Amino acid sequence: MKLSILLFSAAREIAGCESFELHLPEAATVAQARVALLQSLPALATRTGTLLWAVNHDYASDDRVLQETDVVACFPPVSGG
Amino acid sequence: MKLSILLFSAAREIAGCESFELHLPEAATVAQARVALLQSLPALATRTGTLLWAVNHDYASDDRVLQETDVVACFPPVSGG
Amino acid sequence: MIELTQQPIDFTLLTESVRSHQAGAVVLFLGTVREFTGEARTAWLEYEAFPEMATAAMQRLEAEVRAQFSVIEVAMSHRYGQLALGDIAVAVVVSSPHRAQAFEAGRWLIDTLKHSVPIWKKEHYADGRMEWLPAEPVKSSGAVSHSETIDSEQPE
Amino acid sequence: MIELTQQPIDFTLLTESVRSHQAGAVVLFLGTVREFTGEARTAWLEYEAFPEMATAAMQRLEAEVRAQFSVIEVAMSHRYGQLALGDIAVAVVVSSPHRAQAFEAGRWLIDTLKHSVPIWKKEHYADGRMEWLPAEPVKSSGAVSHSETIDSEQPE
Repeated sequence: MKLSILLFSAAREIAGCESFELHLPEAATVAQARVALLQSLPALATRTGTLLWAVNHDYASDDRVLQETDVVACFPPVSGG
Repeated sequence: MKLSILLFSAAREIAGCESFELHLPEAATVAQARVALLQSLPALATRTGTLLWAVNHDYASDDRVLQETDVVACFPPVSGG
Repeated sequence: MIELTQQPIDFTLLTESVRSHQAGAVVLFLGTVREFTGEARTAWLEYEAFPEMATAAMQRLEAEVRAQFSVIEVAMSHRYGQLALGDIAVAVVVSSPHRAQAFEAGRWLIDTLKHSVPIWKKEHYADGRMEWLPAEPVKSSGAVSHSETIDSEQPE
Repeated sequence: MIELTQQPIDFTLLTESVRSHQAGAVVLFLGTVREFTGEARTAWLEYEAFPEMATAAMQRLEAEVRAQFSVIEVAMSHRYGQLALGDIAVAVVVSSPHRAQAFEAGRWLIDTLKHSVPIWKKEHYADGRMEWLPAEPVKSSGAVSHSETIDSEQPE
């Protein structure tokens, strides 16, 4: 399946784009999406801290199974307020 | 010396006046003023709780020595806010 | 900014008065007239003040909060006279570089104000009864400078 | 009232929205842009948001604060875009029957908001440097519902 990963903050700047398209097996997990994203954009691993993932506007853990219709986002720890 | 004691809240209502004049020996203390006030207005003792005293707009303890020029006030525990 | 007033409290003005480029945090507390206390229904409240001493007491509170907390600016206002349901009786506001100190200073300020500023509240209930309210019990957080006087006199 | 906005935050409107005859206490927190952090001098700040998720996260926070504290009304607003020194970046306000709960709920709300709402802050310093700020360390008070996710990811 094709998934478009929304990127924010330093992740967006390092990637140079607001979203990045991944090709993943059906029923891939967040952990698999993380590996695929970092293989495509290795600078993300070296130049940001741990990246958080969100699915459909809520935080998701590594074992969350993804669907093609999900809104998936990846970003550094938040620092608002 | 003559001292006019300002009264507030329930103390004012029970006394029926906003200040009460006491005749005290020179260098009388707050403790002596308290005794004199309660002798003149015994209802204060039975119908209010402990009365606080202030001299010149700050709280005063029982051993505070009074002067004729002091602004002296007597009132129940505060309940603002 | 310290105010004792018979007019409605302008909390916007009070809050603006403490804002600063040095501050990362502002905490405002408003005490408002509540309708129900358990089963008892309040119709309106009457606040009586000893104005000269109340103003002096609030000035002492400002000095104490500046000495004990890293606050940048402090403002407080207490209203007296007749207040309706929902009216603001008291407002305190502090600014600080960081939020932990702003919350602590704001909490200390309202707790201490309630135990030290000579203002009294008379409840007028919906059923026609009225009573002068007793003082709040002093909590350990209310470390008033004249605490010996207050603590020994206060019901607990 | 929950708001994510690029316009200045109207804290007066936000505060009025939580006032109630049931409330004896209102606590408002403002986070404002501070000029100095140690020696470092800020020129301005840029806040980036993931708007749909930030709004959803604030709605979850409102439900959590209502479940955990006896609050009557809750309102919060976060601004994003370019902010100048002294500007209000975030405002949270709660009303409660009594002040202890209002302070606790307000403190919990801002602590938890800072660790859970997807907004990021980029410092632009007076000397021309710029950097995305790291997250605040999670304190024990910030009991986020998704705390397992957050705590394990956050630098301490």
